[in-house]
Order: sequence, then structure tokens, then C-alpha cells
Amino acid sequence: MDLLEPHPQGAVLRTSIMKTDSPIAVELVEATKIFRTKKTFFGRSGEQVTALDRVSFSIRQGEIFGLVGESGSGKTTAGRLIVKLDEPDSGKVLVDGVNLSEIRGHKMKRFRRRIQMIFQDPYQSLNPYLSVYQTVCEPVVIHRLAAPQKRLETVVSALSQVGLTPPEDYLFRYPHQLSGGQRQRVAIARSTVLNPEIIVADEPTSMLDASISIQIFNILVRLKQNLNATFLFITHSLAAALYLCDRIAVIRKGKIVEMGPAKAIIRKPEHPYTRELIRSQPRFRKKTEQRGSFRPWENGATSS
Amino acid sequence: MTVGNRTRAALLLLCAAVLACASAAWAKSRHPLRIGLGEEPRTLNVWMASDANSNNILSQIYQPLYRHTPEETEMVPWLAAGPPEMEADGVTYQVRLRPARWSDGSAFTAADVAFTCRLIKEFKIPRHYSRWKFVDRIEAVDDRTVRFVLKEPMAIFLTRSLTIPIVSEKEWREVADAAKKQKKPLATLFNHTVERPLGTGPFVLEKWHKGAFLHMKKNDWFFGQGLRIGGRLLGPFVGEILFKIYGTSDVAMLALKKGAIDMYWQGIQPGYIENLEQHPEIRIFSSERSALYYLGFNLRRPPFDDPALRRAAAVLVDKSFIIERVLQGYGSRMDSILPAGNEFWYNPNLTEYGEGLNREQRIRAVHRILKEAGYRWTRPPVDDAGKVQPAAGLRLPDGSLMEPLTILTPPADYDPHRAISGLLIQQWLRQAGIPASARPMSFGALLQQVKARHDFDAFILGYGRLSLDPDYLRIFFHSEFDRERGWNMSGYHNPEFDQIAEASEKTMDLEARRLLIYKMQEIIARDVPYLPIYLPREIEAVRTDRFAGWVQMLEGIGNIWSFCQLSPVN
Amino acid sequence: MEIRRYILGRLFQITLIFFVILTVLFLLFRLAPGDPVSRMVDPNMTPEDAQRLIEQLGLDLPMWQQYLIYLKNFLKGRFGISFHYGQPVSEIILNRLPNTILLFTSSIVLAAFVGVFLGKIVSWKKGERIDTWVTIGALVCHTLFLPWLALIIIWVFAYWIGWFPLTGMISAEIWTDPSAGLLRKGLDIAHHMALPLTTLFLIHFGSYLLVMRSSMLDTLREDYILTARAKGLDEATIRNRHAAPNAALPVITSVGLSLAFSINGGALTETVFTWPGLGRELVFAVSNNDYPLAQASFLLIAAVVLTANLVVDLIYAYLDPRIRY
Amino acid sequence: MKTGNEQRDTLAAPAGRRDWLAGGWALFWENPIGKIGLILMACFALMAAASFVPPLLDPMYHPMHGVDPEISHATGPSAAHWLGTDFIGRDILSQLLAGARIAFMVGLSAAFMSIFFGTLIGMISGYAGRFVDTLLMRIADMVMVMPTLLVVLILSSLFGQLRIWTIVLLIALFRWPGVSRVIRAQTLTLKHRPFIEAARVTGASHLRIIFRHIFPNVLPLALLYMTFRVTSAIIIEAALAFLGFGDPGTVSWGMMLQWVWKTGHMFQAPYWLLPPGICISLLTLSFYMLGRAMEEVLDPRLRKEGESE
Repeated sequence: MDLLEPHPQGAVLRTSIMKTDSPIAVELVEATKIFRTKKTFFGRSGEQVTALDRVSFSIRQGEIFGLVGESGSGKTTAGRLIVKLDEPDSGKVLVDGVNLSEIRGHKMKRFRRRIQMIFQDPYQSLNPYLSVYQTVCEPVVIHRLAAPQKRLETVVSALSQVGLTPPEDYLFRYPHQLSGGQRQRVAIARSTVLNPEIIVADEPTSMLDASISIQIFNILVRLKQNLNATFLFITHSLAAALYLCDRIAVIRKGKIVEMGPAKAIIRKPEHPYTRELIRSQPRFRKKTEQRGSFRPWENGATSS
Repeated sequence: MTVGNRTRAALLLLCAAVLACASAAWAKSRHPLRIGLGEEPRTLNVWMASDANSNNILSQIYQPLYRHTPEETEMVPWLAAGPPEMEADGVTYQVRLRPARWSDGSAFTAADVAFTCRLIKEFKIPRHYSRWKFVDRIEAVDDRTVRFVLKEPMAIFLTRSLTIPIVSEKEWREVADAAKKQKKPLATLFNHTVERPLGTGPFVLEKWHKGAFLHMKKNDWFFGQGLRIGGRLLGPFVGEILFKIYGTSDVAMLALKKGAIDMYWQGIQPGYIENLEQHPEIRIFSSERSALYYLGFNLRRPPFDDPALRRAAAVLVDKSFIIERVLQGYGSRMDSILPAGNEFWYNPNLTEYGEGLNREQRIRAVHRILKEAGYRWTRPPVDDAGKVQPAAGLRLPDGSLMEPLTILTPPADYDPHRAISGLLIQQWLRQAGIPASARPMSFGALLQQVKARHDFDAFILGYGRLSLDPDYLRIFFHSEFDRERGWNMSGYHNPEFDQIAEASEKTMDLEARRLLIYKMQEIIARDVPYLPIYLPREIEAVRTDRFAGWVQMLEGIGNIWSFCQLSPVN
Repeated sequence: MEIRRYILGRLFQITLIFFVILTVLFLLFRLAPGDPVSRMVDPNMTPEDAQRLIEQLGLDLPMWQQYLIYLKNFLKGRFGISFHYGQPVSEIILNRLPNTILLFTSSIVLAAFVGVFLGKIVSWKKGERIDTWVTIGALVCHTLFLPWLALIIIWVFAYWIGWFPLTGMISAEIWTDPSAGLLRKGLDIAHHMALPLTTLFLIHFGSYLLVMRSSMLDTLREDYILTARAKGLDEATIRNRHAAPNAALPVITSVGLSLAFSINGGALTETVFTWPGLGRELVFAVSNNDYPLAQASFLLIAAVVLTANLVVDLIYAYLDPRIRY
Repeated sequence: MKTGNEQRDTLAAPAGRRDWLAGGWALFWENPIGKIGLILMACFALMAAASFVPPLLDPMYHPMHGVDPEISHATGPSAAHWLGTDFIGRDILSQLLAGARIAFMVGLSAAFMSIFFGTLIGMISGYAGRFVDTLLMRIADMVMVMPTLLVVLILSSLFGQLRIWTIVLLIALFRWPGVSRVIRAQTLTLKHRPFIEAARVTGASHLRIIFRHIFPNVLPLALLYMTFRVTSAIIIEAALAFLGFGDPGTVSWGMMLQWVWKTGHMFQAPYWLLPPGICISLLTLSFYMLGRAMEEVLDPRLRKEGESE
């Protein structure tokens, strides 16, 4: 197995190596999603865009699965289907074998607690009118995770887990008083305060500077360890996918063109699109060559 | 820029034209009498017309057999040639007619009179039918003689029945026949549009320009022209009348001051007087009215089913205050249902509740009245030391707390005097702990509530243009009229009163009838189902520089005598 | 194709809305207390008389039957007989409608023109003193209390200075004069219309000015204005030929949207100036419990506003191809 | 430790909320329209506060029931009555002061209610979409074409004279559609913003999303519209009272005008006619100006422009 080979990501990743026989956590079966342009008064539809075209893949428990593709390829749509922000037009999304479209009512709420998403743009994903405390506490309140008097404690611990220390400094700040990296940490804290089993991370670093991205990666990796969660990592960066993911799928125009262990795909891309993707990312090339010096998580862990 | 310039040029041109037009004053030799009306007449259909403005116009056109002289002392024959002749049986009357012509030149005959009366009976025309249903037969004896046969002797026949306006058979025969064939004859008759009413009066309608004016011309066929009736030489001496419609009195007053109208045919608020008096050309007439403005109680349910409470309310209402301030002195207090000016029928010896007392004395008096009647307060209006204090927690004699009650009044836009009086009375009643609040209501809704549903505690209403004959006393308080849409709105039941009222209806001897009417007034003043409050005066203003000869009588100067006698100044 | 569908859709919506208004009005007027008969305060009106009249007017039928009759008559264009005037309501309305249209449209058009013109000018001088003062002036005019303003105008211009007739629409003297020609009569109407027109104009032009001003400021930031400037066109040409026509679009919408508001003002103006229009008639019908007349006038007003909104939408869709909903 | 990037990030971040408010305030105050509006409004607020004083001095200054025992007709200004008295001897100044209180009460509460309805309906409509949206917006269209004054006039005449609170409620009920359209449009843009989706993912209910997440975001806009609604509410109440359909138990400025008008003092008692009319006009003007100035502060486009100047 490729995964057993010595891995440049060293100790961190090794812990995440999953067993091939662990049960399937998330599965997309022939999922199709079509977006239509705005409807007119008589219900006549406008133009159609197929965001996902009969896509199937499965993620095993504890796995970090990468979904790689350029923008508009449908990778975000797949993530949104999994957290049930969108419904597939055909096909199924299964979580622990349960079809998502059948989950309703209070079951839905329980489901929400188990699957969380980290959004791409931290400038957009935080409500500007809620303080850090209010934002992070909200899931706690919704799911009644802690008694009212223990909420502060829960929030503080979630904040320190994402490296916002001392947490008290941040509790009563508003998003516009935070930097991008700090915001994304708050967003991560909001997702992880629920101790979710599955986390969909939708390009969590694409809006951030490189050095801050690395800190964020680092936090994600640590969280994964702590929570033993399953990860769907959506990215356009093959480099990030390679470093973080166990397996990846390359998606193009709503179709998966290639899927397999991360390293195998990047070393031996079979589909021309994957090759093109690799070529189009000079940074990736360069960085894979200088891999040895690129270990941001080691200092990142102490940086903030 | 070009658009702007063009617009501006066009505007300038328009302004110039308008100004030129304005300055080119109307310098014609015509000399019409110009009268302001508060509102447009509703209709020229005489059967439908129940509003003052329509009646103002129609009174120039349709004429009755008899009418009151300006002095109001007697009825004089108008279309009739002489007084009605009663035959020995006491129920048959014969009326001779004057030689007269309709305004189209055709002859006015007994057939027209008979037709009019039969029309009323046949269609049961509301407001008129009640005065004709006791008439058995109407016959045209010859062209100039009509005979009426009554079912029984009726006091109001002469004063009320024979004063209806006579219409021409020619004008109405076809309409009536067509209406009779309809499913709803009365509605058809009511909704018949009259374009050019045909009458015998001093003026004829020339044109009604809807929303703007009515134009009337002298009727050359007017029977009274050159005659001396009621001691007056009749004209008309005015060739034309223009009735202009002003929506508000303020503007009409400005028009009067500016000289755009010669008279405003509507009572005006006392507020105008001071200012108008400064104009040398303007003369103010303040005339008696035959009216009644009163506070009515609901005797069908507590708390006003108790006469003691009604009397207490009567003491609390400071009529002089209302007259002095709200009416600005242009009115007089009423203690009877009849206006004091109706000298023959008016009973001058009635209880004058609260007369001459000041506020504190009134409260003390009421405290006494109510205490004796068994009322209790948690906080009486007069404390043990005899000091007047704000009262609270009034309990009825049966021990229950008095529920909040409402005094319904017409809205301020309809009659500000009554609306404000309502608020004042509310305050006064509260001083004795009576939890009253005034509630103005649109006129239709108010009448529905009071007259049809009988769902109210108290109300303020008024009657204008009450007839001189006091038969309305019977209609207001006889228990027969306590029903849906009946005029006994208080729900007053008193067998003694009913008996006297019935007798008064049929007593033909004036003196005997007067005693009965006196007694009825006494009973009402004692039981207070209505508390008469004030009798406003009719205030009218005219210009004196163009026309003279206004005749003042009850209800003001806007009467047929004025229009028959007015003549241009020099 | 697109636009036709859009128009059809809007028409369908409007018909639906109109039907709802029709029904609501019916219910309101039937549930309300008070009927034309109880207004006849005359001791000679006996309870029997009243009952007879109510039957004759068809007010004693069951509600649903009245409603069906109402709908049937409406479809036939019959609005019943006015309780107050005893004439067919349609006749009264037809008599009053032209007067309202005359006063209303001329004031709105005038206000829109002047508002657009001034708005164009002041937007060009943004930040200068004239801009501030004109804006404040427009705000003041816009918020003046209309009936009060109308009364002051009557007082000053009709009574004190005496340039204009007090109220009304025509002078009886001229219209009863057989020698008066059409021109003289027309000028007489114009003379009477001057003051109510001024009142409505003052109330309305401010809002159009403000809309035009901000719309102009938006437009001036557009690229094509920059292009025009770069081409070296003179300021007046840029302002009048390039910016203003585009900036005037929102004014059209604003006219449409503020129509309901304008009708309130129109009714008040007509009432104070005794202008024999529909608004005044409605106010009167309402206070006289004349259901058929009030109902029909209100329906007509609603229909006019609805249609005007439709027209505005269409004009907008036509002029601005970007917006096709 | 902060990396250089993070420092730069902090600098680039928008200024703190307080700074933003202060900036807004400065911009607002710079605007002559905002300044005049605010000063005017402060004057009227003072009047409203002062309305409690005269009846304490002497019961004859009670605006509704108090009458000067010496005076029984309308009189001009004097030492005892600075603005004169009305026709039954009530003090005009105390009526004017009480009118300020009523105007504020009517304006603010009707505006508040209509904003409340409008915001609620707009948020629900925009958030729910589909059938609910269509239904609510068609209702809004329908209500929007109703001339509010005439509708309230009809209602008040049908159901008897209305109490002041009924009038307030009716005004609110007919003035929400404009607001709800704006709020709906705003909600539509917010609805697909990631922070709303984030809330959905955390399991927030629809109600929670509407009130916790959308509401604060549309609130500034709603408040802006409230100032315009205050204006129209005051005008409608005054016009209604002027026509004689107001609450006779209140001393509103419209009611004062009605008294002047109906008692025949319109063109003879300028001391009685002018003050209420001027007050109505100026108070509505002040709210309108406030709204205009606020609009410029809130509109980021105009704001940028303002800052660059």
C-alpha cells in the first residue's frame, strides 16, 4: 500500500492513516445537481448548468478525503450536498448508510450536530453583528450541549483549541475587529465546538495568506487528531491535497475524472486533466521539490 | 436645455393668459343674486330630497297649499285661495285654489293636487305618508276645488298635511305609472332623475352644472307676482339667481367679504361674526330656530334606567357653560323638548335642573340626589368635611359597580358643537364618579346604534326645523314608537304619557290640546328620557350693497318670502 | 416573447388583486353599521317608512345574494344607484372623473418636469450652496402639511392679493353668460386650476427633484459619462444628452410608486379647493354612508393606481432592457 | 507573537464599530441637512417634554379640559396665554405642546409598528421564498396601491370614530409594504451569504436564522425607513384629524387645525391657525431630513464619496 510508504508529512499524518476496512462514513451515489437560472413568473426555467454529473465516491471513517478541481468544477457543490445545504436532483447522499433526503425534523437537528462545514471565505461566513462568543456559542445553545452556566467554559476551550489565546481577549470582539486568520479560526471553532464526526472543509485557506493558511492547516490536522473525525477537504490546490489527504478525487466540470490515494495520483496522474492541473500549479512543483524545507506545521503550532 | 426653455415659455404664456383673463373683469349688465351653498344639492327629485340644500332649491320651485307668514303667527293660503272649509261632519275639508300656472305655462288645477296626494298614499312615500295615511279620499271637485275626506279628525291635518309641496300631474304621471310596473316601485320613483323640475314657484331652474353652480331664472308664470299675500307684495324682483357651491364655510366667508356672493345660505359658526361685523357691507342676521339639541338616555338598561341618575346628570350638565363658550352665546338653554320660541305650545313652568348653580354646588346637589337614591362611592364627590373632591368607585343601589359608559355624539366634522359638548359632559359626569366617556361616531353609524340596535348608554343628537305643531312630542316618547327605527330612541314607556299623547293627537280644540301638550312636557321634564340642552341660533350673513329686502323669520332669512321680496339696491 | 409573457403575468396578477379589493370593499361596506335610511332624521319618517325603503333598496337580502348581485352588476359596468344622489353611480363618476384627471395629471406632469429639470441642475452643482438650499427647499415643500398649505395659499393668493378665484372649477358668471366663447371658458378653468395646481405641484416636485438628483449622481459615475468627458464634449451636452435621459428613469418609477400617496394629496386638495373631482366625491360619499358611490370611486382609484403601476413597469422594462424581471 | 501578515491584516481590517459609528456621526453632522433635522427634532422633543408643565402651573392650562374662566372666546396672544386661547378659552400654547407629544407618539409608534410588520414580512418573504414569497408580495402589492389616508378615512367612518391607537395601528397596517419590499430584497442577498449557510449547518432553525442572523443585518435599513414612516404617519394622522376623523379625545395638531377650521376661525385667528400647521410641517421635515442624512451615512457608495471629498 502506498499509504504505508514513508511519508514526508511525518508523524502528523501517520496518525491519520486509516484502515481500509473501516466503515464508510459518507457516500455519494450517482449524485447529480443541476442549477437553473432564475425562474420566470410562469415557472419556465432558464438555462441549466450541471454542477455535478452522476458523481459517486465514498469516504471511510477517519479518512481525509480530498476533492480537487478548479473553480466551477462542482467540488463545492459536492460538499454542500453532504452537509445538506443543497439537495441532489438525482442520486443519493448517504451518511452512515442513511439517505440524507430522508432525514427530516428533529433527526435533522441531530444530523447537523454530526456533520459540520468550514467555509471558504471567513470574511463572509461570520455574521458581522455577532461577537465571537455569540458565534461560537450558538451551536452550543442550539444543541443544548452545555448548561447555560457552562457555556462560557465550552466556548473558551473551543477558542483555545483553535489557537485563539488568550480566548478572553477575543470573546467580545466582532468580526470586523479580527484579521482573516483569526476569523477563520473562529469559524473553525464554531464548527468543532460540536465535536462533529464529519467535517467538510471547503477551501478554508484560499482567502488567506500563505503563512496563515499553514497555521490553519495545522489546526485542522490537530483537530482531526483530537476529534478523530472524517474529513472532506475541498481544494483547488494539489499541494494542499497531497499533504493533507489520504485519498483524493479530481473533479472536472461536475465529473470525477480520477480518484485514488493522494500520492499515487499526484505522482502518476492518469487523466490528462490531472496532468494539466499539476502543470498549472508551478508552486506545487517547486514545493514538492523542496518538500523537506516546507514544514510549516512544526513552527505553526507554537506561533499563535 | 431646450425642453426647459420651452416649458418655461409655455408656463409664462399660460400665466399671462390667465392674468389677462382675470383682469378682463366680467363687466356685463347682468345683475344676478349670487348665493353660496355649503354643499351641492343631492337631487332635484322632490320625493327623494331630504337634505337642506336640495330643499333650498326645490322650495323655490314646488309650492304648498298653505304656508306660515314670516311672523309665524298664522298659516296663509299660498296656492290655495282661502282657508280650508270644514264641513259639518268634521272630517271633510274643501280647499279652493288660486288661479295659477306651472312654469311651462300650463294651468295648475285641482287634479294636480289630488294627483300629488294620491301619489303619496299610493307609493307610501316615506316622510310624507304618515301625514296622509289618515286621509280616506281625495277628490277634485272641479278645476279649482279639492275635497279631502279624513278617516277621523286629526289635529295635524291643517298644519302638517296641507303644507306638502304640490307636483304637476303632467310631470309625474308617466314616471309614476312606469314605476308601478317595476318590482320596486318606490325605489324607482326615488331614483327617477329630474332634470328640469316643473313647479309653480317664483323661480325656475335654468341649468345645474354639477359640482359648480345652479342657475335659476325668474318664473314669469309665478302666481304670486304682484299679489299681496300675508301683507307682503310679492315679486320676484330678481331676474336670476346663481347658486355657487362652496365646500367650506371659511371660503364662503372669504367670498362674501370679497363680494363674490351676496348671501351664504347656511348657518355659520359664531367664530366668523366678529370679523364679518367689521365689514360695513355685511349684515349679520341671528334668527330663532325651531330645534332641539339634547342628551338622550337609554332607559332600557342600567344605569340610565334609573330616573334619579338621569336627574343627577341633568344637574351636572352646565347648559350655560356650553352656550356661552361652545355656542359663543348664540343660543339659549332649553328645559323643555319644545323651543321656548314656540310660545303657544311651550310650557314655561318646567324644572330647570341645575340653574344658577356653580360647579361645586352642582356636585353637592348630585351627591345628595344620588345618596338618597341609594348610590354609594368608594370615594364620594363630597367628603365628610363637606369638601368637593374627585369621586371614584360609584356603586348602583343594587351594590354593583357602575360599568364605564359611553356618550355617543356626532363627529366633529359633522357638528363640532355636539362633539365638544360630549367631551365637556363626559368631564362633568366624571366629577360625580359616573365613568362616562364621549365617543363621536359617524352620523349613520350613530343612528344605527341608537335607533335600530338600541345598543348605547347615552347620546347627543339634535333636530332642526321642527314643525311648529308639537306632535313630535308624541312621536318621540310614545311607547308605540319604541321599536327598531322608531323615534322613541330612549325606550321611554309611560302609560300615563301614552294616554295623553293619543288624546292630543285627536283633540281639535286648541286650548284643550294646549293643556295636554303642557302636561306632556311636564312629564318628560320630570322623567328626563331626553335632557334638552341648547337651542342654537341661526346666524346668517349677507351683503347689503347689491340686494335688500331679506325677510327674517324662524330658521333664518333663507325663505321663500325673502326670495319673493328681494330687490336690487338702486 | 419574454415581454409579452411578462405583461400577461402582470395583468393576471392585477386582475387578481383587483378582485380581492372588490370583495374586501363589499364586505367592509356591508359589515359597517349605518344605512342610508337611518340618516333621514325626520320625525315624519316612521319605522314602517324606513323598513319599506330598506326593502326597496335591496338592503334586506342575504349577504351572499347581495354579493352576487354586486359582482354581476360590476361585470356589466353597473355600480348601482347612489344612496345620496339617487342617480346611477357611473354617471356621477363619469361626471367627476375628467376634472380629477385634468388637475391630477397636469400637476404630476408639471411637477415631474420641473423636478427633473431642477434635479439635473443641482446635481451638477453637488456640494455647492445652491445644491444644499435647493435640496432643503425641496424637502420643505415635500413635507408641508397639504391641507394647511392649501388654506394658506387660498388666503394669500385668492383673498388677500385676489389674483385667483377662491375655490371651485368654473365661475358661474362666465358659464351662464351666453356670449362667453370656448376660449373664455377654457381660460376660466385654467384660472381656477392655478391654485390647486400650485398646491399639488409644490407638494410633489420636491420628491421628484430629490429622486432625480440622486439618480443623476449615480449616473455621473457611469463609464459612458467618463467616455463622453474624455471625448471632450462640453458639460451641458453631457448633462442633457447623456446623463439626464438615463437618470430620469427612476423618476418614472417614483411617479408610479408614489401614486397612492399622490391620490391622498389629490383628495385633500380637491376637498379644500372644492374641486369637483373624484377624491372629493369619495370623501363625501364616505361621510354620507353612500356605499355604492364610495365603493365605486375607491375601486376606480385602485384600478387607476394598479394600471399606472403596470404602465410604469412596462415603460421601465421597455426603456431599460437590463430589467426584464 | 504576531506574524507580519497578521499585523497587516489587522491594519487592513475595517475600523472598530465605535470608530465606524464615530465616522458615521461625523459624516452625519457634516451634512447640513442632518444637522438641521436633528436640531429641529430636539426642539420638538423639548416641546413634548415641556407639555407636562403648563397643567401643573394652573389647571386652566390643561390642553383639553382647562378653560380660562375670564375668556370665553378666541383671543390673541397675551401675558397669560402666550399664543392666545381657542374659542372656549383653552390655552393654545399648552395644546401645541401636548400636540408635540401626540405627534411623537403617533409618528414613532406607527412607524415602529409598520417597520415591525414590514421587516417581519420582508424577512419571512425573502427567506421562505416560493409560494410564501409570492403570496406575501402580492398582498404587499395590493396594500401598496391603497391610498392610506382614504382607506383609514373609510374605515373610521364605517366603524365610528377611531381611537388614537386604532389610527396608529391602521396606519401601520397600511404602510408596511414599502419597507417589506426593501427588507425582502436585502434578505434575498443575505440568504445565500455563507454566514447564513454556516448557521444552517450548525442546525439553527429557520426562526433562529431569521431573527438571530438576518434581523441584525437588516436593522439599519429598517431604522432608516422608520424615519420616513414617522413622517408619513404624522401627516396621515394630522390629515385625518383635520378632516374630522381623528380621535376627539386627543389634542393633536391636526385636531387643533380641525377646531380652527370647523369653528370658523380659519382666516381670522392666525395665532391659532399658524402654529399647528408650522409644527406639523417642521416636525415631519425634521424626520425626513434625518432620514436623508442617515441614508447618506448608511449608503456605502455615497459614504465613500463623502470621505474622498
